[in-house]
Amino acid sequence: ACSAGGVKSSAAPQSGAKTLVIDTSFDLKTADPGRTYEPTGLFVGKAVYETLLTFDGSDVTKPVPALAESYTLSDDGKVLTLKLKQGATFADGSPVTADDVVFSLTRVRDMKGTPSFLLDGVEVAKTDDSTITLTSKSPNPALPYILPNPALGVLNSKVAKEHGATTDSGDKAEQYLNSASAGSGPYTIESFNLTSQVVLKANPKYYGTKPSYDRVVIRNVEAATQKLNIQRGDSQVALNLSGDQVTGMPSTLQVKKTASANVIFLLANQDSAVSKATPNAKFVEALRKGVDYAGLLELAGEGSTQAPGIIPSQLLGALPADQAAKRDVEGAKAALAASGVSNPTVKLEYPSELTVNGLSFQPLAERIQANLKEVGITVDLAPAPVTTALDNYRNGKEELGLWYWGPDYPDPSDYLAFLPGKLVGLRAGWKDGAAKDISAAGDKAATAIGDEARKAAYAEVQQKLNEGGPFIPLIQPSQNIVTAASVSGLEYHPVWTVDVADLTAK
Amino acid sequence: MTVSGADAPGAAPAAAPRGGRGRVRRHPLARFLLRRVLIAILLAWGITLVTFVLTNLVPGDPAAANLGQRALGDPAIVAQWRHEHGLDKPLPQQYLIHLQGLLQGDLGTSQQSHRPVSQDLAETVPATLELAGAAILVSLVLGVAFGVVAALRRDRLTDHALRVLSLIGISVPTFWLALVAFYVFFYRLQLTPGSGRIDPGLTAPPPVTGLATVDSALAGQWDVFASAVGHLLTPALVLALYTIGLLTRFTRSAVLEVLGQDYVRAARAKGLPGRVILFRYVLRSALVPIITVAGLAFGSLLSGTVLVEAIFAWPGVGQYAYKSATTLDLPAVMGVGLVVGGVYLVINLIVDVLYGVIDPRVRLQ
Amino acid sequence: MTRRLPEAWRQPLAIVGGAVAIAWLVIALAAPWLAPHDPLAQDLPRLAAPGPGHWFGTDQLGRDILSRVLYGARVSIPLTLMLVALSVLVGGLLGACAGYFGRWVDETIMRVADLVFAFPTVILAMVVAAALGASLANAVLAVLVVAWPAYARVTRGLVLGVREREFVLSGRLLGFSVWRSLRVDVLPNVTGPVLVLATLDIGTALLLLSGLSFLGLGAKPPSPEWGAMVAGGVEVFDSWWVATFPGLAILTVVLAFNFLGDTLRDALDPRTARAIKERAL
Amino acid sequence: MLDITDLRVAIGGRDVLGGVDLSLQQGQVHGLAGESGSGKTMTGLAVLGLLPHGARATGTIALEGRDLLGLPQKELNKVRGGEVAMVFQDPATSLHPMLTVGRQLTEHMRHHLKLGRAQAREKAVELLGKVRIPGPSEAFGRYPHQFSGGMRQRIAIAIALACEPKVLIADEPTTALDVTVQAGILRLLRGLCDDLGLAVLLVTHDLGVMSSVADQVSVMKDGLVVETGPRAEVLRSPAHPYTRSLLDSLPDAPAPFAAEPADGAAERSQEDRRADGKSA
Amino acid sequence: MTTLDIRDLVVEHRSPGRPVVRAVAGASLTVSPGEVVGLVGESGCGKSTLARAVCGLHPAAEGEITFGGRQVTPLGLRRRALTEIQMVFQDPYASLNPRRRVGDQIADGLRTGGDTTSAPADLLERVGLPREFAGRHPHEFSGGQRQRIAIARALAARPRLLIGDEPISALDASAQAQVARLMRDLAVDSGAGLLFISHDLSVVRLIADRIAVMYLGKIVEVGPTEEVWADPRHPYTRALLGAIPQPDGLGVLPAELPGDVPDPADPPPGCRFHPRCPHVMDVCRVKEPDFGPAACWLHAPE
Ligand SMILES: Nc1ncnc2c1ncn2[C@@H]1O[C@H](COP(=O)(O)OP(=O)(O)OP(=O)(O)O)[C@@H](O)[C@H]1O
Ligand SMILES: Nc1ncnc2c1ncn2[C@@H]1O[C@H](COP(=O)(O)OP(=O)(O)OP(=O)(O)O)[C@@H](O)[C@H]1O
Ligand SMILES: [Mg+2]
Ligand SMILES: [Mg+2]
Repeated sequence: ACSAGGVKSSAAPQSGAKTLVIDTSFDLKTADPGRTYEPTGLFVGKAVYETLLTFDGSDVTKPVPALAESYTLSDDGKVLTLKLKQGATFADGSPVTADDVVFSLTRVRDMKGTPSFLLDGVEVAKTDDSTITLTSKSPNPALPYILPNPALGVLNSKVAKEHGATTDSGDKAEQYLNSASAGSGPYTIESFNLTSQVVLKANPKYYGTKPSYDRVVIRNVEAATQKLNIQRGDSQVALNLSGDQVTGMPSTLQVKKTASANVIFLLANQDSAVSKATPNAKFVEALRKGVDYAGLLELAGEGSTQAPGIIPSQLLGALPADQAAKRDVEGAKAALAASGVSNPTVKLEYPSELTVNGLSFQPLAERIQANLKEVGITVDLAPAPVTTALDNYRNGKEELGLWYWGPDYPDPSDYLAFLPGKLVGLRAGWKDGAAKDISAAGDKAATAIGDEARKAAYAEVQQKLNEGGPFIPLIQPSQNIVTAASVSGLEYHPVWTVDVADLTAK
Repeated sequence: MTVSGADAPGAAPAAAPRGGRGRVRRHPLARFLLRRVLIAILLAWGITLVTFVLTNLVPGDPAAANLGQRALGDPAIVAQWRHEHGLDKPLPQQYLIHLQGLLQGDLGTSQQSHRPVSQDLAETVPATLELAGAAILVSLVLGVAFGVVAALRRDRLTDHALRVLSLIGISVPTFWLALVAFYVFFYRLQLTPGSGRIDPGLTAPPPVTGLATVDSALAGQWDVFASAVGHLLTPALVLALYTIGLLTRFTRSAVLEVLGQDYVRAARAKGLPGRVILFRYVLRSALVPIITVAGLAFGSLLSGTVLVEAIFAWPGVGQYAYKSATTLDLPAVMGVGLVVGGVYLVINLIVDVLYGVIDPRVRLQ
Repeated sequence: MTRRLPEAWRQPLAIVGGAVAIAWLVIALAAPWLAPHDPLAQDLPRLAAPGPGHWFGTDQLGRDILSRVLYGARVSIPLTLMLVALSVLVGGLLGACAGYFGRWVDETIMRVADLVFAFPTVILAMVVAAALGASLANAVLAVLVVAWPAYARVTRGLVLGVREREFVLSGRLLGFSVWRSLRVDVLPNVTGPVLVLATLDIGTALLLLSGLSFLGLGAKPPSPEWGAMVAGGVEVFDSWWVATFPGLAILTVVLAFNFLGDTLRDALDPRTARAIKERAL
Repeated sequence: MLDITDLRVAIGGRDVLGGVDLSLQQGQVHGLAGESGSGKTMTGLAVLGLLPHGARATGTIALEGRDLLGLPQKELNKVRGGEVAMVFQDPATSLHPMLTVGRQLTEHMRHHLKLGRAQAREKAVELLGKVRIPGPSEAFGRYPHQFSGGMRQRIAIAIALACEPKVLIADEPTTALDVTVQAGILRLLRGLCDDLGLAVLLVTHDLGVMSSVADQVSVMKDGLVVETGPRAEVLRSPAHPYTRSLLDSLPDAPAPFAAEPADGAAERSQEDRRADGKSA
Repeated sequence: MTTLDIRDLVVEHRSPGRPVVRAVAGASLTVSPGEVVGLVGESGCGKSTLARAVCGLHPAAEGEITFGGRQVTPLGLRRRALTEIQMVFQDPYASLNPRRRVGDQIADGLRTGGDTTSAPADLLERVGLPREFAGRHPHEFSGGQRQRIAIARALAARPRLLIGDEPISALDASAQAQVARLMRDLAVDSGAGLLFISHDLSVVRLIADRIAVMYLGKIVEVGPTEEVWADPRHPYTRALLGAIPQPDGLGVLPAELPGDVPDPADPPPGCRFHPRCPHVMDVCRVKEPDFGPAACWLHAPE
């Protein structure tokens, strides 16, 4: 069936081409930016698509221009105006236009894919060929922080439409976008396999600085194997090593340990129909004082930090480290006694196979179980596959839950979900009106404008949450990235982990 | 009165050999195949039903596994997602729709990968078949050889040693062995290549069969071929250890049993050399039970891949099945069930055909 | 068979197997007295290499692996034995009915068994375990679902052989009811080989069970189940002792029962041995 | 021709044969009778060196002066099939079910006699004709299961005769067959013995069979030959009490329908009486 | 009267993937109380099938079997009502349950026969075994002893008809005649009929009052034993008798019957024996002789 052999050579790698091998445990469902929301998907999306704004390196406090060369937010925080950069081109050489931007953003919002909430209630309009306005119904100071999300990458609308892209749920372009790229990023997709590997190649038509590596192979590899691979030189980057796994790495490898923006927390259900013990405020206090935070940090490894509040340390409004809870066994026992609950037995549910930054929930849960036993609280562990566990979590049926929250966008407003009656609050059985003062503090924070005001408002929300809320923030595990000596320029980013284009070969 | 045959008493005029005469009947092979196909269809239907019922027994909601935490909070998105995947219909109707799709050759769309399940399977199944096929090949060669040696050296040291070794082979937990092998050979001794099917620096050959070794050989990419073989070696051996042990035990007893048969004694009484007796008389008969077991063993190899693939990052159907089962990806689980059940049936069919090839009693009814 | 048993016991492998199996049973019974530490206490240094005080090292949570391995015997061995007993019971009864009654009973039972056979065991067990939720009890149930057909097949084959034996017919001719015939004439004559098969299968069952736990579908933490312990060791490759010792525990138990079963099978008379062989171990 | 003296066989420490003496003559059928387990089969197997795993044999088995017990394997292989051949009891199991009759007939011919394929085939077809298999050339390509029991035993005899052996050991060649078929096989054996001058050792427990074809008769009990002599003598006036008890236990029946020579078969049986005269 | 009456019985074996085998193809036979009937024929001619059909172990495809006027019904899932017919099987090693004491197995028979007065040991005595054997397991006995025990068990049920399906053919020559005689005596003494199946004519001759000769599913000749023995009329009976080698020390080779029993799945047309018959006539090839006592055109009734 093979015809002439002349064409074959094009499949073989050109000599001198630089290949970078990245090992990661895949959490990947698609390469369609309008649907992607998983870490690996965002990682790929960042390399293949460009967004209007972005962040510089790992600094998430200030959005910087990308496809848009500048932006202004109106004083009421409702209208964001962006000026498009000239000269940007897609992988097929055609220019990036305001129409492409409008189409892409509208598509994300109206297709009702996973990331559509990012633009909930945001109207996208083109004022002229180089100006875009985004209008929200209520003040939306977070919008500039939302726009860098790779899910909001700009598609080549012409190509996408040819392959079935529409701005409603009838969109059919995913198939195509999983095999090719319609973006303007530094890389294009060479091959895409959800379960084994994704191969990127440098976009020859890229208008910006050419990336250092011509070819990037992203492989789906278990954390343990990632470690072996990188030590053997089989790969150059390993993304998901746990704290234990990076200890004792040979000096020839660079290990970058950064506290991730993921916060692991414990939730105690406030619904008395779900539990007799956990709605009791004193009982929650006993939990809070009973957990051995230092012990958990030990499990998570070097580089991880205790989370003082629900907002991770990188973000505006995070609580200072000295406000973190401390273990106090006697205090916990006292609180337990005061709660009036005797010989409590509670069920701790958590996703068994989930790992956050290479850290498995399993040992954490076992540690917490052991900690609370010392206090006099019996914890039954109820691990379940994510699917099953999520179901109970989402329906607010978990007595105790161990989960994590990663920022959808690096702005504290993302964390208002933890308030009573809100997304996560409801999962803890915390109904609207259950804690009026906390809700009020949240409303204040949501509308505060100006960094200082927002900082103070969010700090107050968290302090109140820590006093009377059902959540016990535990730790921010360390994101440990190991790279071969030959790779430099690596920065950890809380949203897309690593920007491949930043990496350079020494 | 006619007296016939009086002058040739022993000539046995009508004594045609049995089977030489007979009315025209439907060919036994055709009947056999028909029955097989009917059973296969029944089995396939059973598989869909079982997977459907099982996956719907799960307390979880597939939407939860497939949508982000934020999106889950938005009922509109959840409803939209459920509608897209037909989960808003009553269960029996969902099942019927699925069956209808199957009849049209459509395995449905995977909830996780958003791709046709058939496409996912087309990528993962060959990888697993390559692994399991290599393992069964290795086990057949080694297992049969060991078994024959053990039988011929019966009750001597070699036999005892092989017995202990084969029992160890069937006793080692595959998942543990995979771990140990990977740690020792790849990490400590740096002898074997790492995870995956080929070195990441190489470009995969154009898929023809889906088997990396065959495809690279077809494309004449010998560096890729070497890499593919190297990557295949350790997992295949790990997987094969159990079947090697099994086949060794089995071949030994099959050969011993045949050695005790009259016809072997008769062959020895004819003064034939031992080699001829072994290969022509003994192995031929022993092959029938051996291929039966090899067929069964192939099934257990497919199981074993689930445990081995994760450790060697082998992009096979085992990993896919694991992921699908834990994320309640109903179409994917059903697809895996059907394909794997199909493989089982095909293997059975091959075994049956081999019976016919080996044994004229089967072939000639 | 009974007469030949002593011969079987004279085999060195059977002795080794028997001794190891008994040792493990003793460990399972006496773990609380044998274990130097509380298997759940997280009070030792984490990931300490084997050494005095913790001869098998410690795991990620600072628990003593030796104690956990010893206690693990209390989790795995009784469950495995129970699992095999249940499989024998369910599979044996269904197989006996299929073989004895024939016709549609046989067809129905054996087609269902075929169905189960058509799935690779681990995948089916995985789906069942996932469907029922992860717990050891459910893992046992899952393995039961995939294990019974093997016994059903063997028992059916044996019963088919015995059913036409002349003493069974004689019984029927004397007016035995079907059930009496099954109970008095058929079942006692197939139990021997089925039990040998069961011994052979203890190993396989343990492998499956620990395999499921390895995949996270079996034992619930912090219970010291060996398969789950191996899984824990995967994450900390470098600390080889975490995965090695529980793995060796599985290996020795399985090996012991395989040694025993293998010898027993050799001691069986050839006819029943052949029937058993149909089911490749 | 073949002289067995003081043959002792022990299996696993147990004496199975305790000093057997037998002597076979060219052109004569030597019948070996005895109850089950008395060691008849073992005697036959010992001649060919085919004793079961773990057996030890002592004594001498002299084939024209050569002691077979002392022969190296290679030499013994030449004797097997080439000089001494054996036919086993059950024709259903003594032919390989998966090899054609022709193959089983020719392969030792080609090995011992170094014949070419075509030559061997020609000879095989001739042999099949000689043992009266209908359509010998088609039969050559068939498999054993396509033949009836009697035919299979004929084929087994043809295989045994293929390399023109001097001694044929037939271990209960008719026990598994019906009387009517048995008669044919017995006639065949007798004829071959007379025509080819074979020495035949016919193992049987049926004294009737013994009486109709054997020239010499030996009776075994518990691994020992208790009586040997010409047929008429042993069967009519047994010397050993065991032989007598064997004869007594038979239903003493007059020959049925006093030989009415109406059909050819009966005529033929009368002709064969000359065999009796010759041996007497 | 408790007479066994088999009329035009046809029994077929069906197995998947194979042609239907008419193992018994229209056979008629009667056995009266106190009478011993010997059934002889070559291997595969359908003797066992006939015997099993009489016990209800195979259903009759055509024809009927009655016993004392009652229809014999095939043995299904229900317990057997007609325990007045008992059978002794061929293989002594399979005829007793290896896991139960022989006394218990005989006691089953006693219970069936409603016999509350006899003990198993009494029956052992009747078949010539020591009383204390009742406590032993079957593996402690020789083939002949086992066969006696099987007879004892059958007799314990007080049958009106006893069937022996080659009960002696697996025994040593020395035991055969003894066991056969024992069986005859016990059956006749208890007033039961005996259908004795064997391929060994000389033993049948010893005990049978009448002989039936079967060929390829049909009974070709029936008659009083002495008559058949001395003056067989059917050519097949003649061949069968002529093939018996005599232990007379004379060296007479038995007569040979050419050919084999044809495949019962595909019997020859006309008289089933015609391809092997030395007296074959034209009529034999086309028309089946379906009359008795000798089903042969040579002896066709006028
Ligand atoms: N493989 C064996 N291992 C040990 N003993 C054996 C073996 N084969 C036979 N024997 C014993 O050797 C003795 C003689 O057996 P052999 O087969 O020669 O008897 P036979 O006279 O041929 O009997 P039959 O008439 O039953 O064929 C018997 O006591 C038997 O138990
Ligand atoms: N269960 C069965 N299924 C199919 N065919 C059978 C079955 N039992 C017997 N037959 C066939 O029916 C025919 C008669 O068998 P049957 O056993 O009645 O013969 P028999 O006269 O008892 O022979 P034997 O002397 O060998 O016991 C044979 O050709 C046999 O192959
Ligand atoms: Mg013998
Ligand atoms: Mg019979």
